[in-house]
Amino acid sequence: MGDFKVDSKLVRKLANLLDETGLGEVEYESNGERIRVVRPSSAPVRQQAPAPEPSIGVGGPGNMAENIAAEPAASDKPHPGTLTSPMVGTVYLSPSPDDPAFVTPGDTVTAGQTVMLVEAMKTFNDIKAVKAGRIVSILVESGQPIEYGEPLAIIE
Amino acid sequence: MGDFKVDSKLVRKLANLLDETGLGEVEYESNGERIRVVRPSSAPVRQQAPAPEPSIGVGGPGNMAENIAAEPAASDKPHPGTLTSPMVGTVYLSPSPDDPAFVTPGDTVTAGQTVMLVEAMKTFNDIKAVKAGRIVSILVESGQPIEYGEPLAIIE
Amino acid sequence: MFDKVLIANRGEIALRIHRACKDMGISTVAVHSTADSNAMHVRLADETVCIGPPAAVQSYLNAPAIISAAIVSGADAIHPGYGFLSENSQFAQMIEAHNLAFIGPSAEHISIMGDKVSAKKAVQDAGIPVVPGSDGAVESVEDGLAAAQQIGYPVIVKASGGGGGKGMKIAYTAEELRAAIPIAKSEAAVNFGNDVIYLEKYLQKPRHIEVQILADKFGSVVHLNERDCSLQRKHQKVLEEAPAPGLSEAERARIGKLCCDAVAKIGYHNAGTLEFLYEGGEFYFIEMNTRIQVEHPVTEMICGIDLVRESIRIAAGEAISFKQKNVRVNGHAIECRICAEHPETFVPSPGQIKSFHVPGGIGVRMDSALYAGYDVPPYYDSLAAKLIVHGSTREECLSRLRRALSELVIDGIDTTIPLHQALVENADIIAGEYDIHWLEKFVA
Amino acid sequence: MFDKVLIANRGEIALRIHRACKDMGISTVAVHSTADSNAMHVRLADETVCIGPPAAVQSYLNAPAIISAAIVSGADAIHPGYGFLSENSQFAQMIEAHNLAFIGPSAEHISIMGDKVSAKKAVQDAGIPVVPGSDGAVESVEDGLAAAQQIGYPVIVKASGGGGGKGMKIAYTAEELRAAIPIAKSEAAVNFGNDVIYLEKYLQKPRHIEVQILADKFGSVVHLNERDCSLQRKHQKVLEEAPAPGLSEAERARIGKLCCDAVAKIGYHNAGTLEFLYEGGEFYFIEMNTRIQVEHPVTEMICGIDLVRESIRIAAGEAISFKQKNVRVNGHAIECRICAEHPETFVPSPGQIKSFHVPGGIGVRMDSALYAGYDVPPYYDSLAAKLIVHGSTREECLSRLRRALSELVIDGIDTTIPLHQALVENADIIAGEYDIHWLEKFVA
Repeated sequence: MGDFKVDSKLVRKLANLLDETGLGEVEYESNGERIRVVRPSSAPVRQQAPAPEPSIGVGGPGNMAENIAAEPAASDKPHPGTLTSPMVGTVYLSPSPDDPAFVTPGDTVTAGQTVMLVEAMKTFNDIKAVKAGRIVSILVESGQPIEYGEPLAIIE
Repeated sequence: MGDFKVDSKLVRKLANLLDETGLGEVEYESNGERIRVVRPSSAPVRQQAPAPEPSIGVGGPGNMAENIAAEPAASDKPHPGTLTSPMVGTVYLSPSPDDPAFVTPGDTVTAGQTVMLVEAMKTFNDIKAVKAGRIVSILVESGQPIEYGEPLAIIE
Repeated sequence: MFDKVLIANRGEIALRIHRACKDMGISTVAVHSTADSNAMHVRLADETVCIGPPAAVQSYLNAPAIISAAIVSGADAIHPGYGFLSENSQFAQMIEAHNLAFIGPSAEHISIMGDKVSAKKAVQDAGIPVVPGSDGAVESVEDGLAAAQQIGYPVIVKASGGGGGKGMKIAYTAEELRAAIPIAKSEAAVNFGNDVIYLEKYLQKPRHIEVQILADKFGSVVHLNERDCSLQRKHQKVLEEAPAPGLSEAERARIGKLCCDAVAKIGYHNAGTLEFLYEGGEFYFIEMNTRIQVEHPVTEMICGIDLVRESIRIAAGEAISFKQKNVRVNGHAIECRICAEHPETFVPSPGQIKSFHVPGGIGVRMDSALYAGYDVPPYYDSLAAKLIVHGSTREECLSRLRRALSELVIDGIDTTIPLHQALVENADIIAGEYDIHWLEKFVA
Repeated sequence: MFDKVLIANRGEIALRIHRACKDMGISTVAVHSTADSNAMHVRLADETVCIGPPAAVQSYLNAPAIISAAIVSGADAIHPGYGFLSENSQFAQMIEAHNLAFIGPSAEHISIMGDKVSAKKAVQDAGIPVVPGSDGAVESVEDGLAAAQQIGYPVIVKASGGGGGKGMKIAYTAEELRAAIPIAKSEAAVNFGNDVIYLEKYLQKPRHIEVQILADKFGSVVHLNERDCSLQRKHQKVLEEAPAPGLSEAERARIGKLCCDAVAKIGYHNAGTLEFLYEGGEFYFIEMNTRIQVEHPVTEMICGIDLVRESIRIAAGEAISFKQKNVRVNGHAIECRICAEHPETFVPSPGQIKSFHVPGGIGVRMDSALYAGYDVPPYYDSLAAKLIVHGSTREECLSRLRRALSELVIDGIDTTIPLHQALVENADIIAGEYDIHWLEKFVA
């Protein structure tokens, strides 16, 4: 096989195509040339989908099989500016339904500034920005139940 | 296959490509030449220990844990001249306790020559050499219970 | 009691027998084909003997090899399980001839019950109701009308030489029967070279109800109530339950008593099952199985009695360990047969089990020879696991079964778990309203 | 009945409660710490709420977080399981204050039984025997001799201010007591700054026997017989069985009746357990547990009653689903607590479960939240699995337990399986002859 030239780029390209399409095998023949690439069946497909956000009320699928099959996707690292809930409860974005929101995306906040409230056991707890920055996004809706550690907002 | 030249470098290159891309198999054909490299799906560790010989009466350890831990070693290929038992029973190396053995190591046998007996259900069955050769070793003792497929002797 | 029992079977029933033996302090010998070297019961048995290549005819149906294995391993007795040689009277005879005990009835009783005609005659003589029919061949239309008058409509016209449903005609009225008889006769002649026909009562929507009995060698016979096994696909039972829904206490007691009396009269011993079709409050005998059955655990769950232990005790010459009056039905039990098959196409799916997680907790029993890493071989039947669930009521049993199915994981092969998940949510199943044709329509 | 129950616990008991709820058709809410996101009961629950970081004090002991989770998820009731907040009367009170149901007794009863002194007084007033002792402090040697005369030798001299075995003296005779009292008084003064001492009957080789009761809000009380939990290491039960070996039917009936009467008199409701030391045919009350216990399955196995279901029914204001006369003891049951610990050093062994295979077949129940791939977290107690086995006799139960232990595989972490394998082969255990000191000597 003296002059057998393998096109590494082509192999890589097809490997990427398998990833992208979720296929297991591609075989290609053209002008007497043929290439076949196979992904082993058990190799985990690289999970591209973002990890589902935890949410109260959605609940587990209630099924070991689905759960084992859907081994929790390696969570993308949370954004370093993510503000998470320190407690279980109900989140509010404004002091009362008639008031405007504490903050809206685009606002600049100072460290310690209240950005939302969490009601737990009939008491309202201020959720404060841990550092100064700009509110990139608000990840929850007013009145929504939240669990411990749930992302509330991103501050850059 | 006088002048069959294998391009080791090409094989290594493809192996590296499999590694890099996570593929399980690549097949490539060009100008009437074809190469296919496959990575085993479970990448078994090469088993060095010889397979334990099966033997009636030893029995299973009677314990799933030990058994699962001690996954049966991938059997080394049996010697091509191994004579195996065609049935369950008791093996005898001579026609009667007073007679000499049918054969002893070093003897030369012809195809079809009786080399042992297996008693099953009160009948004695001749175990014959399937081909001519020299008895390299006898793997059983007279009077020993044997199971189906158990190696009896090696004939070269 | 036996010291060492050879298990002449494979799969979950081999493991079931192994477990019963170990629970009784008896040593076990597992015989196996080369395809089953890593089977769970082989791994657990005290001794193992490879008896042949994968093909059952050379291994699990190879009576001389099995008996040789019993002799070389010094076993006292052979338990045949179900299928394979379990209802082979010659096998039972060979075992006795080698001074080993066969864990089952006598060869004679296996033989009688193995033939449909002699079985029907034997139980009928012993007082068991059978499907009423013409007394032998129907020669003419008039003959047929007279017989049908006796039997009651609808009736089914069958060819003596026939089988597999061919040449059968159903008649709901005398008019229909008058037309059917000549056609059936000519079709029988053409199809089977024999125009002899006969009549039987036609059961439209029967349930399959079977009665579990135990009989010892001292003449004691007990029944352990009935099972409903109507949910069948291609004559294979899929889900069984006990007690049978909709059977009254009086009917239950009546058929149980009839079975006990008949079995005593016949002189049968060991475990056995009388199978009936049940329609309109009447039982009609189909056949008697002279062995432990796949669905025996549902009876064990409601009665709290180990049937395999009792069958071993009886074979060893001991008395049944309880009396009829001690048999109490407690709650309800359902068994799901989980097969290594596609849940819709039923195409067999052998292969390696990647993960295996069994449901646990109160009221849940799993009889399965699977384990993670096990390769389900392609050579044998597809039954992979039996999930048996008990509850204090049928409703609780169904809830618990739903819960247990949600905990069960068998990955790597196709299984019929989704079929069972659909069944336990189905309104007819929940209501207990189904007959022997129900499942065929459901999966169609 | 409740629509939705929040499970304020983790591990096998959380799964046990989840299963009971699903078997009853009730939705479940699993609350969990961040360390338990992949726990089995969290995977199976209908809804899940993360309530805090791994440290129990911030999650499973965090009453406000748990009650908030119940409110936001719309649960009707909270089941506390055992340990954590299960015997915290304030938690029960907070739950009631939020118009949720606490699945357990009233806060008042938790409070009474949570204090050793008030518990002893309450049950003694209700007719339960307690360890006899001097009526209060022993002032002098003469006082002590008089009290000992009443109590009967041997007696133990204890310091009122003491604890943990310090300053205790045992006297088998009046002579020994005469010598012991002055020494005990001075030691008490030195060690605890308080020379008050008192006497109690000294039990030499007692067994730990406990009686399971159920009481509903209509005043019905039933007992479900007793369990023997004498096999303990560092006050942790290791293996429990029911019925207690060596207890006569008369003794069983007598203590059961006493417990029912006392519980009725106290006005307690829900599941509870009265723990006793048992020696020389007499029972001596130790404490009452006002919650479901780890070892409840052995009672379920011999009585065929789902204790968790009954506790939920009672909390929902329903009556107990059976009467005392319907409680029948059937066979024998043993539970092995399998811990994630080295079987000899008892060093905890958290880590990933590589393979997990549970025993199956008749009479075997597994209560475990493990699965292959699960990571046993290092933050909580080491109980990994409860293997519960039932047999028609104690002997059969032991055989079956040996068999089940041989089928069980938990790979990847150390477990106490080898300890249980040794126990079931031990002559004393087989004979049922052991007391509360036996296991400490066995593992020493």
